[in-house]
Amino acid sequence: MDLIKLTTDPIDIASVARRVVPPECGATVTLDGYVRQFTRGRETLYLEYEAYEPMAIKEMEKLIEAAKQQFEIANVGIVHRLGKLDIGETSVVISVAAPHRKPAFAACEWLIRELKRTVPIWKKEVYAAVEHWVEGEKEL
Amino acid sequence: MDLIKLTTDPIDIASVARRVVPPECGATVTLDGYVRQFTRGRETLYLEYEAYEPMAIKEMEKLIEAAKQQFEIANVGIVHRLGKLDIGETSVVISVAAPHRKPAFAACEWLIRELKRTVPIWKKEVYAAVEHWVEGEKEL
Amino acid sequence: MANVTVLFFGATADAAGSRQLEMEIAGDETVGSLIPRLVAENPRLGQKKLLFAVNEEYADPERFLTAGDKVAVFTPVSGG
Amino acid sequence: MANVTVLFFGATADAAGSRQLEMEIAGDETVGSLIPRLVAENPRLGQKKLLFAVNEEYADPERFLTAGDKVAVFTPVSGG
Repeated sequence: MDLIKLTTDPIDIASVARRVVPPECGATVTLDGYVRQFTRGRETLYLEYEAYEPMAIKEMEKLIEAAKQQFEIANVGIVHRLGKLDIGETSVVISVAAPHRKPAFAACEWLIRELKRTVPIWKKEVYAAVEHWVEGEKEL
Repeated sequence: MDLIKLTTDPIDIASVARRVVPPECGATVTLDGYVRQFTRGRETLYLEYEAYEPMAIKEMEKLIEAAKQQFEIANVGIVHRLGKLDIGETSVVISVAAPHRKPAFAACEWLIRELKRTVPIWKKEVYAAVEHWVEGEKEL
Repeated sequence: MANVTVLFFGATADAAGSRQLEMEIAGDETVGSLIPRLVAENPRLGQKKLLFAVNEEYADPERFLTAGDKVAVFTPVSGG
Repeated sequence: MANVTVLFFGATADAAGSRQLEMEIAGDETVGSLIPRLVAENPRLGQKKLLFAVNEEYADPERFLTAGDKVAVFTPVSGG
């Protein structure tokens, strides 16, 4: 069973990873993205994430559909946190369950790259003295 | 901090994945391997894993060392379950934390492939009527 | 008189000083023809690379608008 | 009189009917020269592809043994 969720609550990565497991599978690959304390030498105090929620849900559904076309995978879970996040807190979890691990790795890597490119969610980085919305992600 | 463990207790994948997170990182990739119910159409009842424990620990240490030489990663956690495992239970978790996600994916995929090749652990598959030790893993 | 709803998020919401507003549209109004009007009122929007969605789907500036459309105006996404 | 300890795991433990035994070694004993003696006592071991470790490190059949060595005899690993 797939899982798509936007939440302001902390994300438990095990609950995402274990939720997508069907009986014919043997491997789940999970990407846990979280708030880095230091980015290019600068210390982040916290992050704020905001989404265009109904469109973000639709775009995540499209990504899962496209991933299932391209890779031999069974189920996908994508949960993205919104609101204020402290250092080290998980912002996104993507879990991909598959009969075999290779397509699970490939699909998970593809999904996070595409999510960063297409899903309407924005991150505001708050440093000690300044804050700014990140407009597009460098590391695609 | 790295983590290497052999255990007969159930593995909580979040406790592995979150344990390896250092402040300069932004992504952890986790492989969760678990007991498939059906393998080549045959129904598995349960699995039993056995290890040459001191050597398995040493081999996992070598793998982590080698992964850190090859990939830009920070910390690695490897926990392997031993004893009897029911369908769906996690047999192995490998978590790789890195400043950036690409090397985390690459290292995690490399580590599970090498673990299956070199770490002295054996799996016995128990079907409805028969059981046999698996001698070498097909899917390397 | 036909109206569309314009939605802002993140940096565009900061630049526009609001998250949502109503705009009257002409018969041949496109997403692209709406933008100079928005920038005139909120010059800071003009300094940003903007992306658009109409009714929760990405849209090009050439997209024609009809009454009741929800037009989202935002900077390149940065989730993950 | 020099002895080594031989360890079996999984399929080799089943084949040998034990997990551990002591064997006397000659002065020029290698891992490889030990195996025919083990197979003679446990013919089922001869049907398996065998790997070896000495003192918890992988070892070739050419590896010479000394008193007190722990020699592990096992089938290709299947963890993960």
